Amino acid sequence: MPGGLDISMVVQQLVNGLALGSVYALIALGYTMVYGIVRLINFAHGDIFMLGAYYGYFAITMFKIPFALALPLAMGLAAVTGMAVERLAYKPLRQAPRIASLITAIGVSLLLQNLGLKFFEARPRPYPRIIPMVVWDVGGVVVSNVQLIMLALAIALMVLISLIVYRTKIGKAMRAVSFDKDAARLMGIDADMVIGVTFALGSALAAAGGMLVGFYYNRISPTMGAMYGLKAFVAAVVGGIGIVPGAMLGGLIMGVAEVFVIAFVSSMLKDAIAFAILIVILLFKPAGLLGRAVREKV
Amino acid sequence: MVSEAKATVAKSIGTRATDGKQLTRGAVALGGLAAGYFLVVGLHRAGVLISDYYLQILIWVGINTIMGVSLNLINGFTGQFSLGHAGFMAIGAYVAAYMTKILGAPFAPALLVGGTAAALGGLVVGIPALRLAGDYLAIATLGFGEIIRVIILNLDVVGGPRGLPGIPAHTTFLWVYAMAAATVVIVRNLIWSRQGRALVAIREDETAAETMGVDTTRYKIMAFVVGAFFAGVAGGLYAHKITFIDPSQFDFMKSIEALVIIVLGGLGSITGTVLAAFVVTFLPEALRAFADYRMIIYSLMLILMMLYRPRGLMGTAEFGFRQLGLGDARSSARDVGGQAMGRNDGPPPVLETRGVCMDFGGLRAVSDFCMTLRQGELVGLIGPNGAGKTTVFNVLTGLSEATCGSVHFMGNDITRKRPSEINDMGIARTFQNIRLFSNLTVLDNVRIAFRGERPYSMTEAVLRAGRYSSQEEEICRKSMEFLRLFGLDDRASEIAGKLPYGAQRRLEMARALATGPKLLLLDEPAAGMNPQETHELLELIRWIHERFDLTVLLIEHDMNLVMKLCQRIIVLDYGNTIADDAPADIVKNRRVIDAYLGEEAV
Amino acid sequence: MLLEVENLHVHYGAIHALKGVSFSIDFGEIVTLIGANGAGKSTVLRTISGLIRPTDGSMTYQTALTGSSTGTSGAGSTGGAERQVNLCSLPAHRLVDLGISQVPEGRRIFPNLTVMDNLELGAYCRRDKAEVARDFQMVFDLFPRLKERRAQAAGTLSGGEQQMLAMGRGLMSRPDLLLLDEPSMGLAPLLVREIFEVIARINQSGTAILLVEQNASMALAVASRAYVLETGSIALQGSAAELAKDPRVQAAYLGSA
Amino acid sequence: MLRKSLVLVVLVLLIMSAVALGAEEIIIGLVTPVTGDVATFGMSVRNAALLWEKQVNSRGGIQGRKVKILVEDDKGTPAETANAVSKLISQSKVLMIMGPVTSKCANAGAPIGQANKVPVLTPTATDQAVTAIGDHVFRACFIDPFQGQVMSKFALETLKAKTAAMLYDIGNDYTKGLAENFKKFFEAGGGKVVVSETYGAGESDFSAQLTKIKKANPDVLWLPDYYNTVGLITRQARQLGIKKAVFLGADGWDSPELLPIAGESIEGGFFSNHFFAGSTQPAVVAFVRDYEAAYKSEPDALAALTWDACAIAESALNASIKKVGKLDRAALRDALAATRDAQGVSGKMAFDENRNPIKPAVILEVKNAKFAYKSTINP
Repeated sequence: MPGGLDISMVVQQLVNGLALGSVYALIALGYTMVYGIVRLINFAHGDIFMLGAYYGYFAITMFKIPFALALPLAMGLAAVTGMAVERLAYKPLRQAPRIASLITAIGVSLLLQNLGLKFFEARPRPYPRIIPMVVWDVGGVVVSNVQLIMLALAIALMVLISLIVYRTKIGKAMRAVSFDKDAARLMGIDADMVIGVTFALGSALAAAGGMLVGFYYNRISPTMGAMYGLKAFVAAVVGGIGIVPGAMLGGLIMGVAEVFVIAFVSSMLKDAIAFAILIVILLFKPAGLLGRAVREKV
Repeated sequence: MVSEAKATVAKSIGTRATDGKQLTRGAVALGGLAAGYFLVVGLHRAGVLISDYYLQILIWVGINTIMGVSLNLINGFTGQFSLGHAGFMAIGAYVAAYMTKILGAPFAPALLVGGTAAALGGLVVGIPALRLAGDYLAIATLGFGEIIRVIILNLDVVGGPRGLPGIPAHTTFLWVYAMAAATVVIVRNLIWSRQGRALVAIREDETAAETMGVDTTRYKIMAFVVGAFFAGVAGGLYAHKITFIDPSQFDFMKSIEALVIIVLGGLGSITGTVLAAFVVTFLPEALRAFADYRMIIYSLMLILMMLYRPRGLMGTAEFGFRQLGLGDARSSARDVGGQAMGRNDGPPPVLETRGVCMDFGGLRAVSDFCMTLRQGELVGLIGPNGAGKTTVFNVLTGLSEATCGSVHFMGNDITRKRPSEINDMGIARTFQNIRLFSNLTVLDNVRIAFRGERPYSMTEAVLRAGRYSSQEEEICRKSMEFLRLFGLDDRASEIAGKLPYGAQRRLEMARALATGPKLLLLDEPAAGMNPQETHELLELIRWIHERFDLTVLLIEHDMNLVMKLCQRIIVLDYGNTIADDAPADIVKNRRVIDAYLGEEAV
Repeated sequence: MLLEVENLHVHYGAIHALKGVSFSIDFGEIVTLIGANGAGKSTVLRTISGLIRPTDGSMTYQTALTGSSTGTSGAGSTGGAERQVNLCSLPAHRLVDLGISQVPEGRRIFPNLTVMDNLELGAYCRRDKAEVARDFQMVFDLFPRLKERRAQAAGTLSGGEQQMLAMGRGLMSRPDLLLLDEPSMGLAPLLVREIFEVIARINQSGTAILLVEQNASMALAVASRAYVLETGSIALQGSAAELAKDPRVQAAYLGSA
Repeated sequence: MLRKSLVLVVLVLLIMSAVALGAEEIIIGLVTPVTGDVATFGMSVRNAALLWEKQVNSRGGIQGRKVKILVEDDKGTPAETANAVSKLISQSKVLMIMGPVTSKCANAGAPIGQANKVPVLTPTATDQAVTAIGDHVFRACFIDPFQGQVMSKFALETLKAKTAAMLYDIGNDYTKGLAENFKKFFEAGGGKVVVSETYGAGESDFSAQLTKIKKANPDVLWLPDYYNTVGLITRQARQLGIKKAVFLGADGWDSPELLPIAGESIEGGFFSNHFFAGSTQPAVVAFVRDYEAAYKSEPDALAALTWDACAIAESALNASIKKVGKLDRAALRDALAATRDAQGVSGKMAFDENRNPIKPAVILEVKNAKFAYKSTINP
């Protein structure tokens, strides 16, 4: 066994980390969009991710819909779910203290998870094989086609979301609503509609993430959302919550950091070190890596 | 107006009456507590209503009450969003269990050491709170909670992931009941004290609190330490009840549970917390009949409760912060002046800035600002919007640190001092956009600012002993006198944020003066006032200037006011001082006319 | 009348903020609402623009059927191509389409967006791109300083520039009725005059203006009619020139007692 | 009208009291997670227990007494377990407790049974500490050291392995216990554990750990987790190019879900188990057939262990009622401790002096996408 670091191992771990990070990034994108617009840590987001995975699962296995159609279908259904959750559980609390909607978000998260346990059954399910897995061995570094698809899809969706947020009219409306809802209304922007659209977009992304996770790891379960949700949320904060490229960056950093801690420090301390990194980043960049600390005007 | 005043008097009499009966009230409370205990234990012994099962649930209720009340101190009262409370509970549980099980220590010291260890954890976790706020603080504390859990997971002395079984079952209903009652009383006493007001001030407006002399660093850490201590005690009680602990029992969901309790009960309401602890503990048990659907129904009910009571079951109901007497109406205002008055023996320059400049990301907001204020001067600082006037105030009060140059106050360099230290030394200010503690009463706004000499300690506050009563009475009396000077005494028990605009401006000045300053900085006091109000303000500033022997520096756009009031005017434009002269000369100054006044004003 | 408000009542919880306020604005007029702090001036504006729901009363607005883009030219015409709308039942975002635009108190610009983005948001409801481009020019003519700073983040502007931006943004929807809430608040004397000059110019192009202002002397100088609001009800009303001479107004709001 | 209904009420009451007098029901409390993260395990346990309840009652009960199982959810958390156990004992007055399912919950729940002198029989809690709680606590499964020993012996002797790697869940007492014991016996037998890696609950990406394991190139890879995680690991291991290592596991592997999740990656792996579902022994055949008929799926290890526990309980109930002629917790405890040859799916079972079962283990191989019998190892 050769000692010390070797390059192929480092590269391999980087590949592993990027693949994991792209899943975090996809979920973090949704977190960040929702947070950006209503300043709500949407704890239910991880569970929408889980629902998305199941929507895709049932579409493919029960209704025999091909993957290319099942993906947009699951994304659409998740979007509707996300909007419904917003309308029923968050919108009535828009004038209430922010922490009240945080608690309903926790409630919705518990609700979706328990509904999942009851109606999707508690047992984890193997995900249908959609594309044959191809594995390439490049100089001792193993890369699979699914890893590449995940990374590519995460980047593509991030670019798409960035384009929507920074280049389109609805995106401008989103940013306006996120700064000042009342002022946006005075511009003729239907703030409720814009918030609904944001939830829909974020939820659709989560569903895409859910299907990819099912596809890549070949297992989905009703409780899968909790852990991914928490990690992705941390990723969104690391990148600077509310900032679209920040979510991507944060997700990839979380993924790579976790993998490198396992590879070169200790797998036992993985989560402790991941959170320690988070705290250190926040102490030096209190608004996340890409976030700009807003100076309070006195 | 008259009826309002009457109501306040009635209230003040009412509270004074209860004050007088404090001893009796304490006895009644104690009696009630004892009766509650004997009722529960009696019913349990007799086997009526309360079986072992229900007694056990009541024990969880008690433990959750301690968790909730202690988190409420951090989250509800101090406004620091913490998601790591389970971490403190874990420390307390493990340390206490280690002591009794492995070292064979008795229960009481084990609980105490567990709580102390958790308090140390609170000290560490409190540190990020000094830099972070809101959701970011929440994430950092969540991270700490998880780190604590992972560390325990890797500690084989306490069983790692397998946990620690066979912990002696010391926790009885009496223990939990007594500790919960103690927690409630101590936190309540703490909240209704000088220290508690400082905590609430931080929640309401950290910047304003800091400039009113509240050492926010110290008080935030105090909140975390005290909160963590009780969470640690709750952990110790929990461990010795369940007799088996493992790291998964103190995961993120446990912190969430504590959060749910305080939000459901009402942030900032202790009685609400107790009620919610009962609901949150009992509800899943009551739903056992629904088997698989139990958690579905539980989460639905949680959502519905929040939708229908978004401010919690109790809101902040039990708190008015007006439980103390309102002071003696006849005592002369002169005492206050004397108390607040600065010594008059210093050398003439009170404040001196030397070459102060201030950059914001490459933009120079203030450059080479030199100014000398002499004892008793009344100076105006004017200039176009964006000229750097407020920035100068922020540098003087320590809210912004000057990029270069230095500030000297009464011969001391205060350039790098914290706002609260600067306030302690004798500089107070008001804000352009009024920053009152707007959810608190008028009286409390002033009380927060008040500091006597040798203020009573936290222990005295908690025990309601020593200097506590006499000082509280004193603070209250003097605060009322201040309010009277500003014509606000008949509104003492109103919520500050609901006062009319002019009254808010006056209250902000009263609050600033209550800190006993030698130099008062007023940032656009006349903004949004009509001519009549402005005129009254002019008289008021003149009067307090005289009365408290103050030096005053004033930012204002209302030239009428500035010209009539100030002995000297400094004009800033784009960060540069373009004039420093007597009012009569300022209006003739060409540069000032071009940059600020415009032709017609002359 | 362009806007007719009758017997408007607003409650904030238990507080009765407006107690039956009635007033009107005709096409092309500047009407000012003056009063002490807390009298309810801002509440009136926020109720008109739909941010607050009245508990009682009516707000009738005349609109040209051809849409707001012809609003300015339609000023003063009372032809048949109009319809009446009751504003009480409309959500805030629908009012812009009807030709009502509010410049809120405290400016409320979008600080992280550029000046251009802010102005574009003002034209959010419009689809006539060419006309919008013309209006950019119009705003830059009114406020040359905004043109210099068009690519800057709005939050970095000085207070006066932010007020200009807020007004420019309000004009980008080409309103028939512009609601201005305390435009001179916290501004240096030089700027206050500049802002009032612009208000007069905006009005000259035909836009009706409802001006809520603390600075009563300036407001009365620029307005044609005025209402004095005291603790939630109209205390005095009349032409601006008359009110400026009224001893009660002089004592309470003009500071020349 | 009134009289008619009165008569009816009296009649109903009479019948009810007659039934109650005739033979007191045997009330057994079952504590198992039917909500929460580990509900999938709890469901299997509940399924098997309720199947037994139905069968035993259709056989006429035990000594003429009907069995009634009261299921209480423990959500997989210790605090809820304490409540569930306490409720069953003080409210429902159960004769005995079956469960809890996980070791954590058992550690929190069993002391309450012990304190109230109610026998507790956990089907599945493998942590050694559980039965050490007291003389009223029994279990139907292997303890951690046994399976670790069985599989390390198998690796050393049958597979002739020299080096081993292990990958387990750091937060899970079951997998950690198995990992530690495998290491202990494997190294005592002359092998060497070259890499030991961990992960956390709920994770599904193991590529970083597996990359390290690949570099160490061990002969066997010890994966002592449940099927739902093991399937992911083996799949990712093969993808990353771990070709040589033979996968080894324990009873957690036993589930019909393992094969669809793992796919062909798990081919050639071995694991220890309580029974072989394809066995021709009549007890096994009947159990598998009835379970499939009732629940439309094959029983997993948890269901099998619960079935074993039910068999133990049935034999002890029989013996105790025969002896004292009534339902009595103390007699039941003694009868449980004296269990000799209770017939479950794992064969004949007895308890040692620590109230742990003495029963053989089978080793199964994954072959052609099916579990195949390899060997039986007696304790």
